[in-house]
Amino acid sequence: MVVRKRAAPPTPWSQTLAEPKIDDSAFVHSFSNLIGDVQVEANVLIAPGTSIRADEGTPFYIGEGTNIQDGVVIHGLEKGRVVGDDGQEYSVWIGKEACITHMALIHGPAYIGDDCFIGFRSTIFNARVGEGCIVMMHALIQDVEVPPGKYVPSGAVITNQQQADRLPEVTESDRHFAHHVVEVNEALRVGYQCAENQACITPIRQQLGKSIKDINQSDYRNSVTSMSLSSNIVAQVRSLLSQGYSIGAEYANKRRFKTKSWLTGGTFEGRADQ
Amino acid sequence: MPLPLIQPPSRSEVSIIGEVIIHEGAVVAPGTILQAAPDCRIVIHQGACIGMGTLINAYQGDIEIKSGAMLGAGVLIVGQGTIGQNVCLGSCTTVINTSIKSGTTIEAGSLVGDTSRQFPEKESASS
Amino acid sequence: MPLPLIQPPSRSEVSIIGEVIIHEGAVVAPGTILQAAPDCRIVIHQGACIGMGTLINAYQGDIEIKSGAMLGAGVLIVGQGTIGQNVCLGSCTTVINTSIKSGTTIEAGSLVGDTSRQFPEKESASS
Repeated sequence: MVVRKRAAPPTPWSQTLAEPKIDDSAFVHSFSNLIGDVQVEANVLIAPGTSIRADEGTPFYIGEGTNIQDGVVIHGLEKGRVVGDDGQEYSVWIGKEACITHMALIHGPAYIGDDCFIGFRSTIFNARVGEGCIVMMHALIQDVEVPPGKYVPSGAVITNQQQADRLPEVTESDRHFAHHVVEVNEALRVGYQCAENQACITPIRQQLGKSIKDINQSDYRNSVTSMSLSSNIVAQVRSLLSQGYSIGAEYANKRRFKTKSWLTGGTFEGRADQ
Repeated sequence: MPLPLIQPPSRSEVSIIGEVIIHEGAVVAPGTILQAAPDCRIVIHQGACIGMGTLINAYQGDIEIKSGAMLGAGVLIVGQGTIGQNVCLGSCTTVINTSIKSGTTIEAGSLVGDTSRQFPEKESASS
Repeated sequence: MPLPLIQPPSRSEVSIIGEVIIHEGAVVAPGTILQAAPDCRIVIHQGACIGMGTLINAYQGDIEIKSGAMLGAGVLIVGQGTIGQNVCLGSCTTVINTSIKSGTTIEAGSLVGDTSRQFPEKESASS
């Protein structure tokens, strides 16, 4: 299990190089980005493609057993803090057993209570979401305090306190739905651990090579295969271009291949950025 | 509903976990994450085009992206299903446990296949 | 003939497939996919600005992005057509088989030129 953590880069607003504090039992996927003063408690799962950057607003707290799914972004404004359950000030506080699902954006100052569920692509910014709340997909919660145990349906935009107070209570079926999404992630967690274990991945890779050949389906639209060249040729072409040479191309149309079917593709000028 | 933001990918690589088959002619942009749970597969056919920062997560079944399908930036596909030929999914679309028929166009920021409880006072983005 | 190389700083994360012409003064952000089918072309003129994660797919004709056109992040352009001079396409816009006249501004998340079958329950934002 590779835990990749990095100190925050020195910025005009933070000269300290704080490092994340990660509990040994937490799983942080190596394809995630975790920097600055972030406290990660026991049994937290941080999936690939997440970006947790305490380089502007700090610190962040991620409570025990919480699930941070793929593509989640956690960041904070330089100003503005919330009070966590321990009485300290945080830029982002996420409680115990919470589930932050795919592509959610948690932007501090933000407080997310214990057992909360934040649905796909929802945004929490400058807000407190009380314990046990369920926020569904594509929702926006900003500048409000959502009382504990509320249900925020998909697509909702909650930006004033009256709206937040009128939200319905969470029902058993909502909880069931949320639980299912968490289960999905638990299944994938096995996959992550497998992928980081070489013995486990070899048979899959071999199978993969075989199955690519089985697909012969073609489509009128994009029958151009990618024109990749070997890295050697690319390197040579680049070095020629960088010396100021121009390159001309001539090619034959495959379908109309007969005499005089060669076409001239014009010349390419060398450019430093190519 | 405000459009969700496109996040620049935190990594420029493509992350592949589990049984993922990408046909040679398919294009996959940087920052894409393709992961299949055990006993599930993701198959991306020739000529499919997967936009930047897309996330595909197969669970309890396979996800198939047919030839000529175009997925805009930041698309999220979860569960199982087939994205048909020449389907055009607008950027920031979320597809949950749903198949999309060939030739369909989905507007950017749509939410497809969400079976959670709706609240009366809201405009439904889609279902 | 091994020679010292100048490392390419940009363009490394832009996938270009088929006949794509990018004029010198144009800017193409990372994560972009430019894909032209056989006998089709994509031409990006000087001063055009292509946002992050944009996906352009030319088929059955050419796609031309005229000078000064600005495409936001996550724009999708499919089929054929011309994006005129100084056109401003908001982020996440989808343009299908349509030309946009010079100087036009299109709101973010719009769907332009969709004549295909709609996904049943979707609301269309504009056209």
